[in-house]
Amino acid sequence: MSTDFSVSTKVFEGPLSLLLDLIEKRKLLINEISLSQVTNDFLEFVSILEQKDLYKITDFLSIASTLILIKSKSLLPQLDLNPEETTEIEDLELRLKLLQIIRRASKDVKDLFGKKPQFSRLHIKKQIITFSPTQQIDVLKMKWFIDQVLHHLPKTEKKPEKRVTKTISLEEMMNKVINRVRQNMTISFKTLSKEHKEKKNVIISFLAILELVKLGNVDANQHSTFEDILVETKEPSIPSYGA
Amino acid sequence: MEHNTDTKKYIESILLFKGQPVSYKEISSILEIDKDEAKKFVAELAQEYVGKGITITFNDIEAELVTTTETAEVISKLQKQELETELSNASLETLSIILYMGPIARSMIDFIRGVNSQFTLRSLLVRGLVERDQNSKTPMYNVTLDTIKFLGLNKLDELPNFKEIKHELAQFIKENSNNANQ
Amino acid sequence: MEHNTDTKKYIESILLFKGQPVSYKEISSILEIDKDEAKKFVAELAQEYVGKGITITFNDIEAELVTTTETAEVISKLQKQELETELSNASLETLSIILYMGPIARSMIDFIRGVNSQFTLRSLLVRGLVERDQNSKTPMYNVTLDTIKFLGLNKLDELPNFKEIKHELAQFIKENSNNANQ
Repeated sequence: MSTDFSVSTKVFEGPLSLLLDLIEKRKLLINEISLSQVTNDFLEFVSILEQKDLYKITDFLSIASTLILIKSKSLLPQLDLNPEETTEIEDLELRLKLLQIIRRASKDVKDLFGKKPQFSRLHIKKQIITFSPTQQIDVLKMKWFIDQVLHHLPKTEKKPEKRVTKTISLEEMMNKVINRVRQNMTISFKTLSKEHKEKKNVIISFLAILELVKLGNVDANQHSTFEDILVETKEPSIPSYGA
Repeated sequence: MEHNTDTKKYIESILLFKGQPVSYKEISSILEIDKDEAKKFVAELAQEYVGKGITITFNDIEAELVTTTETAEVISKLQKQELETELSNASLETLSIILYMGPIARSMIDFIRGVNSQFTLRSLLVRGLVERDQNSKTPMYNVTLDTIKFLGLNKLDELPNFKEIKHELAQFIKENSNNANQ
Repeated sequence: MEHNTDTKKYIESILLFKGQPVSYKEISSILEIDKDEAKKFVAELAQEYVGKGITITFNDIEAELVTTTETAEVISKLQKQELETELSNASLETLSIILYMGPIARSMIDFIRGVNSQFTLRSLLVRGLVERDQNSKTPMYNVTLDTIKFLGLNKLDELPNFKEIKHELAQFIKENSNNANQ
């Protein structure tokens, strides 16, 4: 897994741009399968952002949570998504498809832009200027307009002093799950998720479990839809899941 | 205005005199003709200038008499002020979205880019590449004539596959109209 | 210059771009052709414009792209209209910025407004409401004495909250000038 992106550039361009890069790098089509395949790369990238404490991370986290949903669904086909979540996934695919078309088209824009421009007339015929005011101009009106200007000045974008909420990273979550499993041998997903009020964290913990299932470190059992998921260790000792 | 050729003469004169984009609205009010008629005559005139050193660049709102892209190399040497031709990736992405999808609301631009485009949009506005139509309830963004001039085109649909791309994008949005209208 | 038609294209472009009389000497030096040749091409071009709304006037020294006399009436109507129509909100906003912040460079006006002010400034200049000081390296805009008198002021600092507003805008520019070029 390589994250050979310039972090600052990608942050500036946004999460969808990054996601599209990941998909196109693997020469995949935009669909749920490809999205679930690049989820790990994306999350790894988010964790780099997190380490650098870049304030734009919020944009990336909302996309990350959608990806986690998609991945969860691919790992656990019996997982039922509510209509809101389905829309979220459909939207993500749509956004990526639109962005992909735009990005391809923007190559033409880039190739032409400023290369051989047309020019306007430089000098306008000098005319004798006669002072031509209108009744619209008076001191009060001018004051009103300058107040409007002041009112519409963009607020300086400041790095938020504290993040809206502290989100737990994927890796932290993984290790937590492993520890919990190690302690209890069998824990339920509900117990695990009770610790987190944030839906995002629940999703991350859920994904962590699924990831562990895939790696063969734990077994997850869900007897029927909506029922709790039970997680248990397969091996007596679990290698620490570090970076 | 009795004759079409006369009307066209007047339009040529107006365009030269103004030396900046002139709206069909303004042309129609001066010449007391219909706005659509003004637009039609401009498009016809533009045809007459093909192959000349002077050309007419236009969009749905306005038109301007400008130098042809073919002489750009020579004319740019006469230009004292250096043109700002650099576009950051964010600017290029945003400008392209507006170019192919405009008029478009900021919420839709943000939706496609997945980021807040406020500052990128502001810089495009300041550079005069994009304009905001305040008449509609939601402000809509569109590229300016300056962008078309920068691209060395007479109208946007001279861009490769412009109509097809526009159509493809519109089709995608239509199919997903339940979702995309947020 | 290989082809005559090409040379003519360049001459047309130069004449439009300059928008004022251009000497054959200048044309010949730009295009690296003979002065007499430049003159000959101009005369040929002038022929091509017969019957159009744009025409080329020339004498032994220089040539200029002008509007034809046939449309003079409409152009003077246009000129009059330019001076009599109401100012747009954009123009009034720009004027208020120049009142409080002048002398001020165009780039700063654009930066404060968040949009390009090229054309609004031009409309204020044409009406004698503001003037441009060309002496400084960057052209600076200021209101004219006529405007100050029209407002019934002796000095600009009699404007309401003059110092506070000036300070607030200066502060904004200072704080944001680093990321102004994004």
